[in-house]
Amino acid sequence: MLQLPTMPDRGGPAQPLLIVKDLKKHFPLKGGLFGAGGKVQAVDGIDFEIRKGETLGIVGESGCGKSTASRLIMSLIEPTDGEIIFDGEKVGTSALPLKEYRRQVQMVFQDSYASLNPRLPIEESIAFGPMVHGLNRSRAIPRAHDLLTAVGLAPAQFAHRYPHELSGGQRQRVNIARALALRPRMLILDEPVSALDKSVEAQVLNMLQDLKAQFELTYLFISHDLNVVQHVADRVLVMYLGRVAEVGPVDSIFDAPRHPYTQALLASRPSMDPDQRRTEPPITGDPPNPVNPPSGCRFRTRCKIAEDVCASATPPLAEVAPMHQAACHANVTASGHSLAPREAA
Amino acid sequence: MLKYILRRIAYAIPIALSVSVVCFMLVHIAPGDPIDAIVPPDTPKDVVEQVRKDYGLDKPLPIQYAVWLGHVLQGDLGRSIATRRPVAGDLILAARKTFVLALTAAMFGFAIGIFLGSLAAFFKGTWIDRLAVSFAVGGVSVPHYWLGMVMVIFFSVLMNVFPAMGAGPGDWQWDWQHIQYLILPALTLSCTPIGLLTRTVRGIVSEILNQDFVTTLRGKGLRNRTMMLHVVKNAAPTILAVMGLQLGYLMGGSILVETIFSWPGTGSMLNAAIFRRDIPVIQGATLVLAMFFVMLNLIVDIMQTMIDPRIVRK
Amino acid sequence: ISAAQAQTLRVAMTTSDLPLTGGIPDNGSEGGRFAGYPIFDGLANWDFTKTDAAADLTPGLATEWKVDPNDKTIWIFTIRQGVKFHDGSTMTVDDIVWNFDRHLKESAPHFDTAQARSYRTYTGQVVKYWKIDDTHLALQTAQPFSVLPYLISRVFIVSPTQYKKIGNWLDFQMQPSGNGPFKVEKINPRVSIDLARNEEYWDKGRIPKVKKMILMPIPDANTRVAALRSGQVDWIEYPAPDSNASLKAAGFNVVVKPYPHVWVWQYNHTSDSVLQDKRLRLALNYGLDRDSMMELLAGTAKPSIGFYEKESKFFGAPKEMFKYDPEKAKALLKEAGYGPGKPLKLNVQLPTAGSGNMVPLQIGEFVQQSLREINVEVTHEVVDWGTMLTSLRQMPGKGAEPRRDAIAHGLPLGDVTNFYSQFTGMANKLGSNWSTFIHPKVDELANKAFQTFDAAERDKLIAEAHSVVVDEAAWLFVVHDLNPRALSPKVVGFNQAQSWYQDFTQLTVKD
Amino acid sequence: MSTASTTSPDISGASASGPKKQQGYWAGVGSRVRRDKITLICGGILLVMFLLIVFAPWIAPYDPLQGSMARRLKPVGWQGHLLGTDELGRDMLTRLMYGGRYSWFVGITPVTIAFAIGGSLGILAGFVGGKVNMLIMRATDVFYAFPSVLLAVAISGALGPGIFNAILSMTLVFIPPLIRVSESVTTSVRNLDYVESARATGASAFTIVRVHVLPNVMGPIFVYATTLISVSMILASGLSFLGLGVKPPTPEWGMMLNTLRTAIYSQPLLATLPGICIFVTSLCFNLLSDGLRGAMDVRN
Amino acid sequence: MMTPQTLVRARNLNVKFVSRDATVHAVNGVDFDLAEREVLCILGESGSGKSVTLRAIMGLNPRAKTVMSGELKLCGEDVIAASEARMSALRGRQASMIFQEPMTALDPVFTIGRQIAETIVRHEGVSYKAAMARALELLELVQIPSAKRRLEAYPHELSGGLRQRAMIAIALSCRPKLLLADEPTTALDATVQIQILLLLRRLQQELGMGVIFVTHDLGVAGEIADRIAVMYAGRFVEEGPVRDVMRAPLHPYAQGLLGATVHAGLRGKRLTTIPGAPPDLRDLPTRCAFAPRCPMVENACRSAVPELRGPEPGRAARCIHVAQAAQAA
Ligand SMILES: Nc1ncnc2c1ncn2[C@@H]1O[C@H](COP(=O)(O)OP(=O)(O)OP(=O)(O)O)[C@@H](O)[C@H]1O
Ligand SMILES: Nc1ncnc2c1ncn2[C@@H]1O[C@H](COP(=O)(O)OP(=O)(O)OP(=O)(O)O)[C@@H](O)[C@H]1O
Ligand SMILES: [Mg+2]
Ligand SMILES: [Mg+2]
Repeated sequence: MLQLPTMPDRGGPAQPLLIVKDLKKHFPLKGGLFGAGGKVQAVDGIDFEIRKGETLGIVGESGCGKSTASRLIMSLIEPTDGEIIFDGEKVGTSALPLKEYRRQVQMVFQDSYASLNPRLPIEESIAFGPMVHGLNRSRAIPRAHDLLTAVGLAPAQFAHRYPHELSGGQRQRVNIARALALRPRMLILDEPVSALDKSVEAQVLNMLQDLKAQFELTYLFISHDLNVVQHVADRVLVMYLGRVAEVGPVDSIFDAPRHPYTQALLASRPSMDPDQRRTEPPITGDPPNPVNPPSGCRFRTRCKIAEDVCASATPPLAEVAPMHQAACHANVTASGHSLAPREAA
Repeated sequence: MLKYILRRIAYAIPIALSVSVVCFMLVHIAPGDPIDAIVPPDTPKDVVEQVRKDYGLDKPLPIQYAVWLGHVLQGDLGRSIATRRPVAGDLILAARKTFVLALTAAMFGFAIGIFLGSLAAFFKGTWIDRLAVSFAVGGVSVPHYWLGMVMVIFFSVLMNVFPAMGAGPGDWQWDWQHIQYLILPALTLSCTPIGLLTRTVRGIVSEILNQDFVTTLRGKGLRNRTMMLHVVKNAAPTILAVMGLQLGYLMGGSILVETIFSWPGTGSMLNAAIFRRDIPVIQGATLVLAMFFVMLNLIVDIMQTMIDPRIVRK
Repeated sequence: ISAAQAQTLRVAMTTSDLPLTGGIPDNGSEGGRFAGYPIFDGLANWDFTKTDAAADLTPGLATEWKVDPNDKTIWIFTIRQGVKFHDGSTMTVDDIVWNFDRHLKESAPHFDTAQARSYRTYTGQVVKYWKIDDTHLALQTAQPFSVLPYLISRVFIVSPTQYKKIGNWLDFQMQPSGNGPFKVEKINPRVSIDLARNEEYWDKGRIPKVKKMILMPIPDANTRVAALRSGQVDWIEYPAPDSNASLKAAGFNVVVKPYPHVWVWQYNHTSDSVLQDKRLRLALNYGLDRDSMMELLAGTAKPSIGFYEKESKFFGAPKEMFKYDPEKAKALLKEAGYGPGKPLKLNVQLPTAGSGNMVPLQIGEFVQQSLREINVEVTHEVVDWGTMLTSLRQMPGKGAEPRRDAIAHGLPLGDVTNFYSQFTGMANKLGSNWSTFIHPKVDELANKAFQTFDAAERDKLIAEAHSVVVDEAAWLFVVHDLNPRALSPKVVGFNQAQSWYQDFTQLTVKD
Repeated sequence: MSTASTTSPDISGASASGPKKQQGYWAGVGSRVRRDKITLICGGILLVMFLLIVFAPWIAPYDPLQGSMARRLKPVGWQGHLLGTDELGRDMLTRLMYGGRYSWFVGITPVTIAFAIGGSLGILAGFVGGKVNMLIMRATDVFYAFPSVLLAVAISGALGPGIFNAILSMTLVFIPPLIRVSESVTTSVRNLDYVESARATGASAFTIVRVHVLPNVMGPIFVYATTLISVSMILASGLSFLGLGVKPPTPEWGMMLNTLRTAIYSQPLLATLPGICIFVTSLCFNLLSDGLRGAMDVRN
Repeated sequence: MMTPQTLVRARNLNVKFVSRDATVHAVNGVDFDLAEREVLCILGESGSGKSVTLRAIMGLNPRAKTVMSGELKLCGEDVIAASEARMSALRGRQASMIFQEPMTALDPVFTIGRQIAETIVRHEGVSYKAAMARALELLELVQIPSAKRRLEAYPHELSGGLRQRAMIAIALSCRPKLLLADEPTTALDATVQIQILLLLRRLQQELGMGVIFVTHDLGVAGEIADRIAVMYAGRFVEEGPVRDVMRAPLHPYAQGLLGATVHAGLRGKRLTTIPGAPPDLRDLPTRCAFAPRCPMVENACRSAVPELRGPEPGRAARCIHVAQAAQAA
């Protein structure tokens, strides 16, 4: 029934679906006539991997480079440095040309309205991808209708509508349907529910869970809402100012965060209990400007346990618990930080 | 800030150079041998050859341009084919007159336009708005040379209140004797800026009035006077830009009005030059007016920078 | 308006810019009218006192002239003594020789490279000139030429003293010095020539009555009318015919007088022109409905069927008397191979305005339309008057200019030299005859005429030559202008002469 | 493949009717225009003019070039001449109809060509970005540094008079603003997520431009171009008025205005008729483009 | 203890926007009182009329097209009848407002100091210099680091958190009795949001202000509110003390909202959702507006708008099932 087949699993279950190595993106600043402007270090060397079938959640504050990272992975922008390996093959090589890669990875954006062409009926928007990949229209349209059904929109009622005739939640469903149209193996969800009302957010989250099972998907789920990430992710990656602060299994991160930033982030969540209101803000100040980030550990300017070493050396991502790594000198043996574990005996 | 201004000035230099290239090319797009475009057809051979040498017309284009630019930078815009006088001298006199005319028309147009535009924005959707907008559309739609003609008949011939033509006796002076010559052409010329300013001001002011910060200002209980100040400062950069453009357009676009009113400015000079195919004059006038325009844009940009703190980015 | 202004005559010319003021005016005869005779004198001047007949020459800077009875090629001019230039220097015979050097002696330091050529028509006959003594000047022509004084009258005498003070002709134009009834007070480039009366003028009877005269170029006919009606000027040249009725109704004087003028298409007679075919030339002349045109021109012109008016002593007795006969025209065209299926296509240069050109666009369009009825398709190449003057000095087919079959404009026929410069092969050699009409019979008759010093005999010969010109349909004759100008009622005492030039010294401007 | 219809029950309820009635984008624009009386009237006037102009050879009462001195400068309404006759006795109505052909042609052609050229270059610059953008936009800046009328007049003047040169110079004048507008519209569209997601499907640049960029940028560029028509009409007639446009006897409004000018004292209404035609046309184009812009604004 | 004075009193408040095309019934019969020093949170989905209600209190809805009816008193002044001049004297002095987007809510071309000072000059008639001195104190009050330098800063030169603090400083410049906050933390990052919330809470207590706080985030409401009002389609569908509403909401919509809010402990479970979409405010509903989406809908729900009824004083909901819900809790 679905004429575009899923791409085969090449690397086997043990091969991570996606490996990101030292990915960097520096945007030159506009305005310099002679190119004398600085640059925004939006993403500055991140490494992580996503296993087949899991949901990796990325959290971080606004401007920390989440969207840039997702666009890099999607190959929508050229990385300054680093490489992406999908199912064992380097993206963009002859083994995995870009066009083929793009069939396997698709993306859903935050702004549901901006991600739909306002001049196309939604069925056309959904059918666009398959048609690019060689399906003819007469088969792509019925397929679009199936996908609409899959995301809970009755084709008879919605297929011919234009984006402005839908509510935000409905539009986001269309976006998801569109992303699924190529039968991808992985979906990058860049804050897919941030713009939605709570009641609609729940609908979409539920649906994403269902679709994941139904289409055997792997998710890269980006959000700044810790609760949402905790709800959907198997593993969580915490970003701060273009770098990875901490990454690990969701329970490990939420129960025992090891990076002071993650701790602060968790402590910043409203309590949901009027009797146990927060009294002290966990950290003060705003995230710094990525144009000239602090030296060493980028979090040190707001960190309560910052010491001299944090300014001079960049903390490596070190294993702090099984599968759980954090980039904080306080966790690195013999880093010079007073809280660092002593040399193992 | 200063750095930004310097940068902006630096940016104007390549523009100015490119503009000069376009002006330079005017001689070369004219059909035939460029030498025919800069000397009268009945010039003796040896003189023609002399001019050809002087302008390097026997050399490749880039060199010709360099030679020409060298002349221009020394204030030599060549000689008029018709009068054989140096173009620069007449042009300065003419440009001064055109400037008087354009500036007056601009000031008048800006005043009326800003007034009508703000009125329309504050009373958006009412008959005041509709009236102002009709006026504005009328202003930009009317062929002003036609309007000028009608005005002359009405005000000069029938009512005999203003002179019909010319810029008054002798050199220009800001006295009533001369100003009365200015009124009709300036009025005619001002209908486009009135229309455009009304539209722009209406647009920008109503956009500003719809912005969140205006709600904040109202929420602070500010008096209308203070609110106006906020609106003005926010609208100023855009309006300044339009005003700068308009003044430039008036300087460069007064050709028809000057012809109708025999106003001895660059416009009527250009018109005469076009008929005589007096290319050096066309070239010189175009160059001077375009340079003025480049300067004007530069000044407007710098003024915008001073008003709007957001323009200067680190 | 102050009393000072009341003594001022303000004139709107039709030119698009100030005529040159260095003694070689451009802008055709209008240039001579305003930037010539008021400021300068020639050896001979024009006599404006008799207004009932065509104006003729009168002594100017030369008190008399005669041809050397022994050698008919030598003319002797007696130079007026004690005449002062505007700069105060006294004119000598040497000064006059110096002036001829300006035009003719290419090696002279003050030879006017830029302007001399445009006056070749007038100076080209002179092959030699010299000072005889302190009161006499000799001019020599290549062959006897009885009408030389008419040509020489155009050579305006300027002050060498002033020139030497200034050093070049370009700047001289800004502060010229001649010995005419008016002195240049100020030149406002592109705006006005301000003249003041020359109290020291040698002809006491012609010291101007007005204190000042201001000349403004206003090429646009409507603007001229508006300027007059709003009291900005007192005098306008050539008001558009359509505004004359309203001007009269508003109390202005519209003066008309016949003057030696004709509006024509000068045919291109060179070898690549279709109009070498006489049948076509005739057809056009028969196919033009001149009478209807009078309506358009509202009493400011009369039909023309020859270079000279029918009443002129030079008209002669041509066989072809052109009256409107479209059938004959069509027949002629058909004979020449043109007809409804194959219209005759002509490209004609037409000026937008200019001295003596009347309302060229309207006349041109009328002619175009009238000829369309006999299947002649005319396209116009509309140019500025100055451009056309340059074209007229070029030979057709030379240079980068497009092919044109005719140039349409108005031209003077004030004296017999005009006939000479337009229709003779001799003139053609001087490069003044664009049309290049060369006819052996005409040349023969004209040659004879110009060597005849008996006026009556000469007139007869020219009339005979003119008949040939008409019979050959040398040009398309359109109308004779009646020289309209509109004057404010404040201007009194103006007597319009039957001439291209006018006298501004006798009139006054009332308060 | 499994059936794609197994959905969680709680979302199917979301398929309640959307916020608005089902309607295509252009249908929406159409219905908004239909409600806008002024735009409709202007459109109507222009349509009537257009038809009169196009069908002039069939419906014009007289020959535009055929006059008669016997009936020159007759007033409006004179004996079978609805709008009187001109200075050569040609029927004004006829000449205005024919004149419109040239005025419209000379007014609209440059905008159309500039729309094609400037629009393409602008879209190219906006879509490709980078060096190409830089190159095109800097070149545009240069032409922007000339006041438009001056540029048109200077180019026309250098090339010499004639309808072709007039069109050429005006085209050159209108290309830069069209490049600027289409560049900025395209740049903003290009950065929208739907273009990104189209790129993410692996579609070729050409397909993306065709399906996602063009339909979304053509509207605003087109509306902008219509505002230029009014400017162009005035400029074109101005050039003719200066003698840089069509040649007599070809009727053209600017030219007619020029030649009829001298009759303004005897037949004032007659002499202003071509001016009124220019004014009305330009006014209608202006109002029409205002209306269109309003109707195309999705926020309404 | 002095008896708390009523800062805001609304009875059957209706706000509609009339234009040529349609009439939008944004607020449809809202009743509430706000006492001094009380914090009321209005909770609701997008478009439910929260902002319109706030703006109505300040008289800030666009005059030309707004039609208000019912009773609305701000510090004793009848807002519906008051002249613009009268309201302008109250605004900024008795009641101030802060907004969601501090970037757009601040005038971009004036310095922060200037924007604070002009309010003080307006309402207290002091010199500009004195007002600037006060502005500095205020910036310190809202904990802006290097306040002196920031006085001369333009909004775009500040980070989001600082901008919102500056906005608060403007609002507090004349020590108002009432602060209206329209989603002031929604646009901020989590770590900044909590800072601002705590700051607001502290200032509210120190200055003794009444606050109406609009949000759609239950957690935020939990941090700051004394009472919560849940708004749906222009009506308050539930109102009560924060603890009660957060623990056991009475109205099915409020229950749905609570269930739909993702929080710890729901991992792996399906979230409760509210199907459907809110009604179109262009037709004034004559029945329970929530009925089409309500799992407990009955015929009675479709006949009339349910009255506000409460199981105990201080709590109420517009639902015919209130009693059952209270029981279940
Ligand atoms: N095209 C670009 N040019 C220049 N700077 C950019 C560009 N895209 C992003 N940036 C900058 O890079 C940084 C990271 O941006 P990014 O959009 O990846 O952040 P984010 O984590 O997704 O934030 P948000 O939560 O606000 O979406 C920001 O400072 C942003 O301003
Ligand atoms: N000036 C206005 N003119 C017309 N309708 C308006 C106006 N302001 C608000 N509305 C409408 O009133 C309704 C309520 O709007 P309001 O801004 O109060 O919602 P809200 O609850 O604040 O939503 P959000 O959470 O999105 O801010 C909406 O349907 C809105 O479209
Ligand atoms: Mg993002
Ligand atoms: Mg709101």
